Amino acid sequence: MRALTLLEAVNDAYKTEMRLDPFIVTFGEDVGVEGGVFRATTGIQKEFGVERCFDSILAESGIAGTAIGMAAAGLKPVIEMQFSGFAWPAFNQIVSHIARFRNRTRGAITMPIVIRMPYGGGIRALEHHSESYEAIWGHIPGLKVVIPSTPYDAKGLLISAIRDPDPIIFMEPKRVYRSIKQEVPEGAYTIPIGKAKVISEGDSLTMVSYGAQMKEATAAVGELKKLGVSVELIDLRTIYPYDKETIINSVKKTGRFMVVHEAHQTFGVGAELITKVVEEAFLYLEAAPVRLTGPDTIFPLPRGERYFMISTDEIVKNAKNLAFYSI
Amino acid sequence: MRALTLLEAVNDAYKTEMRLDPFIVTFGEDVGVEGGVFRATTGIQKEFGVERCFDSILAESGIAGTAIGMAAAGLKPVIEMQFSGFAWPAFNQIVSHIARFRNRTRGAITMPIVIRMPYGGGIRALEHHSESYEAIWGHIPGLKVVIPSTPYDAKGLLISAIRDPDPIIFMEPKRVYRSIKQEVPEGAYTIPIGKAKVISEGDSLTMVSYGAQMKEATAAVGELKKLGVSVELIDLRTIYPYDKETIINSVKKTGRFMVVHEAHQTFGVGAELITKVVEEAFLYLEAAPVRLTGPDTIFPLPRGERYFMISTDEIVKNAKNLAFYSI
Amino acid sequence: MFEKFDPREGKKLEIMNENGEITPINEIPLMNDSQILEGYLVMLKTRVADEWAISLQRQGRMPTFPPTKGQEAIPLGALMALNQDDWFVIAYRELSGWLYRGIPLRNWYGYYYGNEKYAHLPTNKYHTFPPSVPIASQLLHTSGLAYAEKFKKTGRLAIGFVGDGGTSEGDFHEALNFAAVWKAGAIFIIQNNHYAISCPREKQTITPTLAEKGFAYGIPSIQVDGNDILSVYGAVKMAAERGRNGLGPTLIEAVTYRLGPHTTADDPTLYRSEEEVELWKPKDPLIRTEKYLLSKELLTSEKIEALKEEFLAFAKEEFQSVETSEDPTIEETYNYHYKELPEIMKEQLKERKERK
Amino acid sequence: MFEKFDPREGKKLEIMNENGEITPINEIPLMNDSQILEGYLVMLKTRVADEWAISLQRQGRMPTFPPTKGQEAIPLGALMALNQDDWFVIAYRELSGWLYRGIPLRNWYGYYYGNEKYAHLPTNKYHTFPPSVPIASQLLHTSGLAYAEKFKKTGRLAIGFVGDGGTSEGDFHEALNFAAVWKAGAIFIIQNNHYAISCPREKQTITPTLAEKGFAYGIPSIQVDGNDILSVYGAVKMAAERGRNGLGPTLIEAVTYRLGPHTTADDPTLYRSEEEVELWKPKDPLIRTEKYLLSKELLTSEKIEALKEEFLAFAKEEFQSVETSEDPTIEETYNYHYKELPEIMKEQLKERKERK
Ligand SMILES: Cc1ncc(C[n+]2csc(CCOP(=O)(O)OP(=O)(O)O)c2C)c(N)n1
Ligand SMILES: Cc1ncc(C[n+]2csc(CCOP(=O)(O)OP(=O)(O)O)c2C)c(N)n1
Ligand SMILES: [Mg+2]
Ligand SMILES: [Mg+2]
Repeated sequence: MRALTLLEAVNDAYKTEMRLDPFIVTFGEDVGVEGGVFRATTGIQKEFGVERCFDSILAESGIAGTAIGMAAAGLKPVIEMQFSGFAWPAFNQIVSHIARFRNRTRGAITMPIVIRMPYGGGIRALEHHSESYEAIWGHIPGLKVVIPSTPYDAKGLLISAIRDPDPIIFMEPKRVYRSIKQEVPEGAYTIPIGKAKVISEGDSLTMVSYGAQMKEATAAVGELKKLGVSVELIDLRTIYPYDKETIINSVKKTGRFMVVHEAHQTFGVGAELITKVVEEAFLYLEAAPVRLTGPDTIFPLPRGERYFMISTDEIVKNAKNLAFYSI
Repeated sequence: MRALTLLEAVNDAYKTEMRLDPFIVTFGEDVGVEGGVFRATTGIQKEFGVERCFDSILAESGIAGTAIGMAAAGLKPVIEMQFSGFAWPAFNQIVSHIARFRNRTRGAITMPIVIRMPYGGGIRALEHHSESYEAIWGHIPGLKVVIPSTPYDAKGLLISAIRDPDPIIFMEPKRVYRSIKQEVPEGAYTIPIGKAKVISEGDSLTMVSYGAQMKEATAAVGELKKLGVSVELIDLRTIYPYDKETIINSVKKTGRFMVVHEAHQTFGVGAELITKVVEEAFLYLEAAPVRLTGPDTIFPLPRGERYFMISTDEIVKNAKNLAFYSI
Repeated sequence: MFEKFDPREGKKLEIMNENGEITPINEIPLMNDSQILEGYLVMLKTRVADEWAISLQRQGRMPTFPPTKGQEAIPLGALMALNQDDWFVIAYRELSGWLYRGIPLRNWYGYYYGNEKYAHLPTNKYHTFPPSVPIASQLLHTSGLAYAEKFKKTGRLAIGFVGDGGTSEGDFHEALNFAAVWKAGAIFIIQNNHYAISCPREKQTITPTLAEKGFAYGIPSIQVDGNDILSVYGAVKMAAERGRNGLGPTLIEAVTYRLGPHTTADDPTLYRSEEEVELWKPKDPLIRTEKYLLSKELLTSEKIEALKEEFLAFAKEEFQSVETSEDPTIEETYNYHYKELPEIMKEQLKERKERK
Repeated sequence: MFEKFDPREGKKLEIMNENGEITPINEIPLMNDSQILEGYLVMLKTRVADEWAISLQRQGRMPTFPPTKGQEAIPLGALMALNQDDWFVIAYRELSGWLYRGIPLRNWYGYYYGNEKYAHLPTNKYHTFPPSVPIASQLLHTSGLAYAEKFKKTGRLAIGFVGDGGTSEGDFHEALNFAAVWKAGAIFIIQNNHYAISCPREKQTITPTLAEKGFAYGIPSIQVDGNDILSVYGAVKMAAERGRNGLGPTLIEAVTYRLGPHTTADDPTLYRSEEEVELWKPKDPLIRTEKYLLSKELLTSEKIEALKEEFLAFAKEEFQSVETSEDPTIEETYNYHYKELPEIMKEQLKERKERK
């Protein structure tokens, strides 16, 4: 096995699947010759030809909208939005059509489209390059939303997404793109969409996170262990439809629940998960669930970005409070 | 005083303010000669001239995007999206610019823009004409989101919105447009944005709703009274920034909390409100909070729309269960 | 051939005039009499079905829907010039093409009646997209379809329809540019019926024609009399030849007039004069085709009356089948969001059924 | 006047050639020598400031930013043809116009350095919009500004900049159409630098020019040599006259070349050849203006060297003021979302400060 970065794992997933399925096409701004601004599609045009991997015109509505026609005619479009902050011009096509064709036509026309987009902050980027808007995508009926946190998961989840018969928003944590390497098997393997992963078992509290934030969450779990707090850490992996069962089962065991996500707070993913926990495990709760999230601010330009991000220390402190709280 | 429909109240608010402020302009598809497909702008072009009230080109991004330039140059654009389901082509301009100019320029360029849009179902409409996506708008930092439920509120809140120095998504419950009449004072009056309204005081449980759903909620409160359940019903009025204080104070009194909204469930407004209640009033809760919402489905075409809507009976039944639940 | 009809020079393709007289034009493919008759029958059926739907709406038996009266020649003439397996991507006013393609009238009625099951059109049979409500969005689907067929080397084309108002949306721009750059076999038809709800064509853009917008993408573009099925047919036939020869897309502006309201909820008297409507009535595509066929004795007034009755009976039957068919079950409103219903939605469904 | 330069006939406005030789064209407004000299000084300052920022980025002292090298003549020539209170709506590569307008260099540096306070440009002083990252979106702001000034009858215009790639976005289409229908005093400038990141101009659209897209909206449109400040100036001057006379918008495609990378994060060797870059180097707007001024003895090589040193010292100072200035406080990252900070955000701020 080779150790790959998350980006390389994405590239590997692409190539693995494109070798198996001649109808997969991928396009987006700069994905052809250059291999994408992050190089996720490096070498693909060369191996699979310009019909299957090409630069699109600079128009996101066009990218998503033409993918619809391609999907209806039997292709499998895997499209890239250069940054999640630039997916908005495509919002109408995604919400009004991609998410709806199966239901609108009662299954006659389906939309097996994967929409990849780098998301998230912490890389000192220009405006619009750092947002985390998974809650919006998750709120659109008809879409699935997947976020890997590691190279291994990225490959397995992207292959699952490509094989999935329904449209998937595949959000890639760009802060992780090149920051870690992990053993990634050659060839195809899948990771089920809609299933969370228990990263560490524990009984003091249940902590859910996902994407780039898993890094600090995982580090916090180690710190907390030293403090005698045993955390059941869950990587959500799929934002919608999320894996309620794994979360609820864990909370029933630990009695304490915490969500940590980079995205801002109000109407965010944390609210949904806490509400679900309250609905289904109220009587098990030994303390009010806690969400540790970004603030309701616009993601700041680089000199202010530290005010948005959530550190390992903050997670440790808040988790400790939660674990030792008694009514 | 005259009894007005909600639509007439909107029209009245427009005229009242446009007489006071010569820089208010309003435009959108069909708002000029025709007065809008719902007639919210009837008579405005005639009274204020074609420069201040006109049909826009059929292009929503254009409507929102040009409003930005107008606002920066000192006009006060009040724009109409013909239906909330057709606001998506404008999403990029709204999210990336309208919501962000004040922060981006640290106050040098501000966006005093009102974006009106009819929303919600129950009127046997064509596809895309029935959605309730307030949670998405509420999740965008930099926007305020307001939903009136009555003619009186519609006028007062719209006037407040027009005078507000920040951008406001003003969602009008089209099911209420012509369904009720209410006394509406002549001349200008305002209703504060960000404040909820306690519709009925009660001590059995706290119920929050808003928009068209207030009708069934109010009816349910009457029914519940007969059953000995005294409901504190709150009309949220502002989705963001919502009035936490009124809700929390009420829950601290009643110990039971319920949200009722037409919009679908996951990552919806209900999740946020319940989470906030849990965060701030956990020890006061005598039962798990309840959300009664639309399902995570696409709003069905007319023959199926009853499966989406929430009836008075359902509210009564669920509120009763909540009120009589004991741990 | 398209160069001879440069819309910027005020040229427009017109073959059959208001009096039903045909002036063939060299090199432009011409419908023969049996085709004209066939087309007429579909137009008449469309007209009758459309009017019946309006009367149903007035009776409260049909929700809001967009009548097609006056525009029947366009989708029909276009589809007659294409193959059954070329993709047909509609806005919401293309009933004549729908019927020509052999899609049951009940599916049209049923969709507007409000049941998604009627939009279940197997693509391998019909190659037709359901109505697209978000204006102009469907043109991008058209470009994508054309790309896919080029990719698969099937020779199939894709034809997409949009209104005059729809040309203002950003998606119009992007769709034409994508297709042009891809040299994809797409045909774009603007049904210029002079209004976008209440907004007249003149307020939508200041260019004398909509056709000339195509040149901004390097797309051959032509304006045709959209009330003349022969003009539409001829232009689409030539566009199809271009497309099948790998020469890329074509833009056709078909000039017509919406004789009815925008939808049954619309009141056109608010924004247009009775005189204007009167001016357009004699240009009605159905009437002029009728004139031609009568003059050629391919049809008689009696036959027409009989056909009208037959079509009305047919329309009534089709609607009845819709009206008496089962509403969707609650399960149906959940089950088609994903191939498999997610757990989260399953529970909502269960809760919903218990909630009552 | 614009008709004489119909881009569809392969015509392009060129006044000063690569050798710095000027061929005046009848009726086209011409810069005089003192203006050329003034322009040169700003171009040189821009070049030096830009290069200093690149070297700062290489030193790790500056985050990613988009260099402007090779394109200095366009925003500058444009603004020299306008008034100080005409609106200047930029994409993100218009440093020369920024400096000409009198906006401090530190604001440019500071914005890309990552502090919003540097984008606080009082509009009554500068009439300038901050960088707009979402491609082409700013053109709609331009149309809206022009509408507002027409509404207020101020006579002010609005000029908006976009790249070649940006012409493909739906917003380009909508912006031009809105301005045309409103007959608003907008001027749209395409900085065609031949690439949208790695995507060459030829893949963006198949029309020979980008200028000709303007005709789709009934907008007079012209292609100019964007490396010639005199051509840009002349075209914008004429466009401004149209605008101030209430004749509506103009579209100008200024043909240029990005001599540097797309941003400092970009590696142009992946998508373009060294030969191609070499071909464009002699066309550099700075060099040709220099040639002209030297030949006219309005400048000497020694003076240029002295100026470069002066500008470099200035750039260093400006950056230093940015680098040594305070980062935003946490309060500043909250306080500018609304006129008043909502309770909900106040509590988040409090919680955040306590959380550590
Ligand atoms: C994106 C979007 N915006 C607004 C609407 C509302 N709407 C429905 S039809 C229509 C006018 C369309 O005019 P045109 O394109 O000329 O087509 P016609 O109805 O005349 O056939 C409008 C504005 C919509 N359906 N989609
Ligand atoms: C809506 C949107 N999509 C994508 C991007 C990412 N992006 C930044 S610059 C750029 C290329 C722009 O090319 P062009 O318009 O030619 O301008 P240039 O950079 O060459 O000046 C792209 C795709 C963006 N900023 N906004
Ligand atoms: Mg029309
Ligand atoms: Mg460029």
